[in-house]
Amino acid sequence: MSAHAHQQHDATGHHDEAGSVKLYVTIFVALLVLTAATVAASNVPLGRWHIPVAISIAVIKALLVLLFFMHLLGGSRLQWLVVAAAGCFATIFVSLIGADYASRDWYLPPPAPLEQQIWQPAEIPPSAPADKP
Amino acid sequence: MPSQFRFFPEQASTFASRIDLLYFVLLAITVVMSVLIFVMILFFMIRYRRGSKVIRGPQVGSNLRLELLWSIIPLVIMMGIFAWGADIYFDRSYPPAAALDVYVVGKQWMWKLQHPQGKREINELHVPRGYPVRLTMISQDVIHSFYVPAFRMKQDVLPGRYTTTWFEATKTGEFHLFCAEYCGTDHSRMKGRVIVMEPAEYQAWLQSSTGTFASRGEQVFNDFRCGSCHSPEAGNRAPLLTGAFGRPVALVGGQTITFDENYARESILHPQAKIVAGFGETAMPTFEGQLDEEQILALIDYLKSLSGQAASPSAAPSAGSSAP
Amino acid sequence: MKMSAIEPRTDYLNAGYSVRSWLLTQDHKRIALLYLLAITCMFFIGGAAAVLFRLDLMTPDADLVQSETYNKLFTMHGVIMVFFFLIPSIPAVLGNFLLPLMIGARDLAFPKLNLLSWYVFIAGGAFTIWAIVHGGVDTGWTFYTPYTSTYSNTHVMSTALGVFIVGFSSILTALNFLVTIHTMRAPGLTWFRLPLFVWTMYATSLVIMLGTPVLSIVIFLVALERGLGFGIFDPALGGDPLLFQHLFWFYSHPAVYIMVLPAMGVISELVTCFARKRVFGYHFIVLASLGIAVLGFLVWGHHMFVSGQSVYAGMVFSILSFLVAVPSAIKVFNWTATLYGGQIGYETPMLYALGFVGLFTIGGLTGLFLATTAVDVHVHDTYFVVAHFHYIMVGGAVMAYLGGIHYWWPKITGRMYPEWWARLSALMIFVGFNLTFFPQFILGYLGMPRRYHVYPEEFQMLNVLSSAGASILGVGYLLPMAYFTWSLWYSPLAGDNPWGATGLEWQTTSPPPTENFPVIPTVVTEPYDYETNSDQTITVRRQGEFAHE
Amino acid sequence: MSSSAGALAHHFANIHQQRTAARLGMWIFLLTEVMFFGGAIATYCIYRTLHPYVFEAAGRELSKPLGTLNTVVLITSSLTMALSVVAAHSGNRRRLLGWLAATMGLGLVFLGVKAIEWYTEYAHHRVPGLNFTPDELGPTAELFFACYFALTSLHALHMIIGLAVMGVLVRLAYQGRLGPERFIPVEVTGLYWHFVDIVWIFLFPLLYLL
Repeated sequence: MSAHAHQQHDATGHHDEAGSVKLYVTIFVALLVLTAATVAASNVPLGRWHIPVAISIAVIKALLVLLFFMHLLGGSRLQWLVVAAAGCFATIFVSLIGADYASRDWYLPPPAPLEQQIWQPAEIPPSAPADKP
Repeated sequence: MPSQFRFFPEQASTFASRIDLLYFVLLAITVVMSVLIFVMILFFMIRYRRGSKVIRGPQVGSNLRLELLWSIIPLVIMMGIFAWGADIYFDRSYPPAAALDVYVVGKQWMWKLQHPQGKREINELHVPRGYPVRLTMISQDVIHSFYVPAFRMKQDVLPGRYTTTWFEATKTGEFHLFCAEYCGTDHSRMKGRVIVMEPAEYQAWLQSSTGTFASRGEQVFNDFRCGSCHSPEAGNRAPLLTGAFGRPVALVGGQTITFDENYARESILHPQAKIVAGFGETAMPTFEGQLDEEQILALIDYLKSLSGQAASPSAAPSAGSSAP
Repeated sequence: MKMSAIEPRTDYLNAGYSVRSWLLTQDHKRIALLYLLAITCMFFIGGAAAVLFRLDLMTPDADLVQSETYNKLFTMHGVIMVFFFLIPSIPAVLGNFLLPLMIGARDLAFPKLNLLSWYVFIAGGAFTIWAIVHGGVDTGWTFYTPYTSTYSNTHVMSTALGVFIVGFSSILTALNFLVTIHTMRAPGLTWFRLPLFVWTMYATSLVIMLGTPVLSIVIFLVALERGLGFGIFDPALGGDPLLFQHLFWFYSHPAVYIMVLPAMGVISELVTCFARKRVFGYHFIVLASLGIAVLGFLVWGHHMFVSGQSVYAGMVFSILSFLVAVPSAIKVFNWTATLYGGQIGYETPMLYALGFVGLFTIGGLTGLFLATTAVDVHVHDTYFVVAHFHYIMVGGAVMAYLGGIHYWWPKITGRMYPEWWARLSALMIFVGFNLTFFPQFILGYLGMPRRYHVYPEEFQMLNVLSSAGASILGVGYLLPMAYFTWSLWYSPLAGDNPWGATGLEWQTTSPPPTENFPVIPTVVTEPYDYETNSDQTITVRRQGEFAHE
Repeated sequence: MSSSAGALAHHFANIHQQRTAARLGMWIFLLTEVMFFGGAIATYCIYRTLHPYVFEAAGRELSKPLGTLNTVVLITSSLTMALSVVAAHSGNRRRLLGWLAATMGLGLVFLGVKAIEWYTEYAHHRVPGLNFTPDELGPTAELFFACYFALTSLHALHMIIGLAVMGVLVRLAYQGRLGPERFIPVEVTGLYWHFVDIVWIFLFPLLYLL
């Protein structure tokens, strides 16, 4: 946290005027194109690649809205900090929950052949000394 | 039931001594650190009390070396404790291959235990001393937790999924069995006893059982006419189950998983969840709500007996029945 | 009794006595007092539930209340203490009052939101109290499904709604704090000149902003499942109760840091003031606070070691839980080091601070048992866990809260508290607390499970000890209520800076005027520099112990 | 949304400090919304990995054209919202009212299309808890529709809140109290609206396309 004295106008502070109309329209068109792309991609049989393609297109669209429509591009460093915090804590949240579900059946020892499972009537198992100290 | 007051729980399983040793090391660390902090505070409080005539020297703002010292050293010690704990935790989580199976069904405020040899018990578990016992557990309603303090063993019992744990008793006698996960009004009455007996005694106790659990599973298999699809005569309508248990299964979509209790139960209740490769859109109806937990466990035990050579020697004579 | 005849000065207390001026105030100091009132009521409701079931637990079988009532009592104790006392107590009362004063601002960034947060707190409290009055809820404060969603037939929906609403109250407070600290610091007050209490408010607000929404969504999903039959966590449909636990503990573990971080901030203030010395390792304590806030989000899996979570995830969470213990250890060492070479006074706030350091050390170290997977298998959901978190919450957060209230009472009301009564109650609380919760460690390792109404006889002796301690603790908490109310009228007036402490809040009058500072001060030195003004006669003016003096 | 009396509130040093505070306040509030929706979307994603086939089959039952139409409508409303912020800065009251009205109109269209979708699902007996009749997909399909209805109802609720706030903005604009010296309420509402659009940008592929 830089120790900038706060009341003088912080250099990267938002200089209080909005972007140009032409910029917004181009971003709008880009979003429409990406929407069409993601819908088209869903009709193409991509098999395993469906999910990564759809997610990456959605991320690009979200970035476009964030950077231009929400003035993050010209915004102060604090706004970037907030977006970064949201990003990494959401990933912490999803990845650690995912880690549990992914690693649930990593290692399962194969069950013993049946005759070992069923209790053998007569012999006393060697591993059980009379009484542990 | 040993009801005289004690300060330390009995050690009655192979894990008890290992966990207690780790507990004592942690206890030692706690006592040493607490005493160290208390003595330093008391010393400073007396020596530097307001108005005491003692030279205090220049005020030290901070000291990087000291700070690093008292964060790296505790971290290293803790990583050691972690490794030791993780090792025991790993052993505790995966039962040994050769273990005596017991099926546990937790139900709101009672434990139902089922031995493969057919013996069925409520809130009581007879086990032989010195032989590993694997518990395959499921709940019929809410989350319970199978907890035997003397064995230092606890495992939550989930509705909808099998959880397994194991122990090897080293001392004969009776030990408390508690439910450790809050499960409703009589959560504190969902108690029971684990009775550890000598192996010969246990064998005699077992003899008085009629019909194995696998035979009950076969009964359910025939009642619900599973054989109409899962049999060689039915051609290729459903995967053959003989010898399938425990081996990897290739699924539609390229995944391969092992054919274990959870997969069997899920396929019985939600057949579309994981379809075996080569069997396309399955016409198998869901048995959700028609089979209770015991029947599913019995079916699974029957599937296990199908994958073994001969059924258990003390099984009912119908071992080699016509069903596949 | 002769009131000292100084000319009456208008301050935030006598700036208007009408009910409207209190209930529609936008002054952060008055909102802090409104919170103080609401929180004290909640504390005694929760405390009453605790005393009741502690009495019942003196006998192995159910003698005082039936099992349903016992379950409702411990749930009520849990829900009210966690959501309505521990989480809001220090941030909403001390934080609201002191943050603008400490950073030299006239008020918080969004005064209207601040008042809204109090009303949201009251609305949440109303729903929960309504549920309790109409028969209570018996799911435990953790609301585990499927018991909460399908099997419990008590007032789960209204309690869930109450907790859902009160979550927004702490979100609004945290939002206010973050924006105020970022944008409204006094000239010259850079980040590393901020008092440590402000740093812990910052770290706590971060944790609240990132954690509380996940609690809201999980309560919303459980309410959907219970109310509309959307079987989201229903195992019969393929749902997973463990997913509920993941979402719940993702918030609820950072929530315990929401409770203890502000307490650490108060203790940093108290220890430096009463040792009359700069804090040892200021930058390290700041880093430790932020470290706790961030690492606090990585460790929630240690609540689920035996609940069916995968073994490997358990190991990952175990390592991370050990990591999060390091910053807390650093703080305890730094407080102890601060005492070295100081001029230590033993007024009541210092007694609470030293009590906190001692008990928090034991609480923190017993946490290591629970982070170790193997030992947790044995002690999970037993009284060992109950003792651990009470050592941190009651031994830590409540002690620090009381220490903070005593320390800033002159600033809030302009009057001192009676010193010897306060020391007596501090001692009673310390003794009562240890007698209540230390036997529970032994009970826990013996294997007595949590939330047990009926237990085997061999646990009875320790339970009786614990119940005896609980009654002492109960009386210990009633004493401050009495003498604080009494001090409002009969205690001698305290000057603007009775403790001779550094910090902007002590440079304005007490009680401060509505606009806090006649002129916004400029900060030139770093916090807690007691050397430069140690020439002031810092002897605390010997207050007459009783009013008649 | 900051104080309505004159532009500068008493406890702020200058108007720039107040604006930074308001903007930062909204960004931090959006941080909580990210975690709020994050929890719901994570639940859906976890269940999707647990039951891939059933969720894919059930997902095909949703009408992709209506989903695409809704996405286009919401992106257009994001554009009109951005243009209304430009209009507020330039002080052109008529255009500000126009763009705000357009944004609200598009929002209502979105909710209308959503209502149609929900009705068709209701007609096909796919609403869990109400009239869900499990077909050959088995009971897990109900889990998919439970997640679907939870996510979309949460999103719709946030849209309704956004429309309500815009209603207040229209009234303020109509009274001429929004202009170059007081545009923060429009900009802050714009941030909120764009966030609601981003949530839908993620919901659309997750629910409809995968």
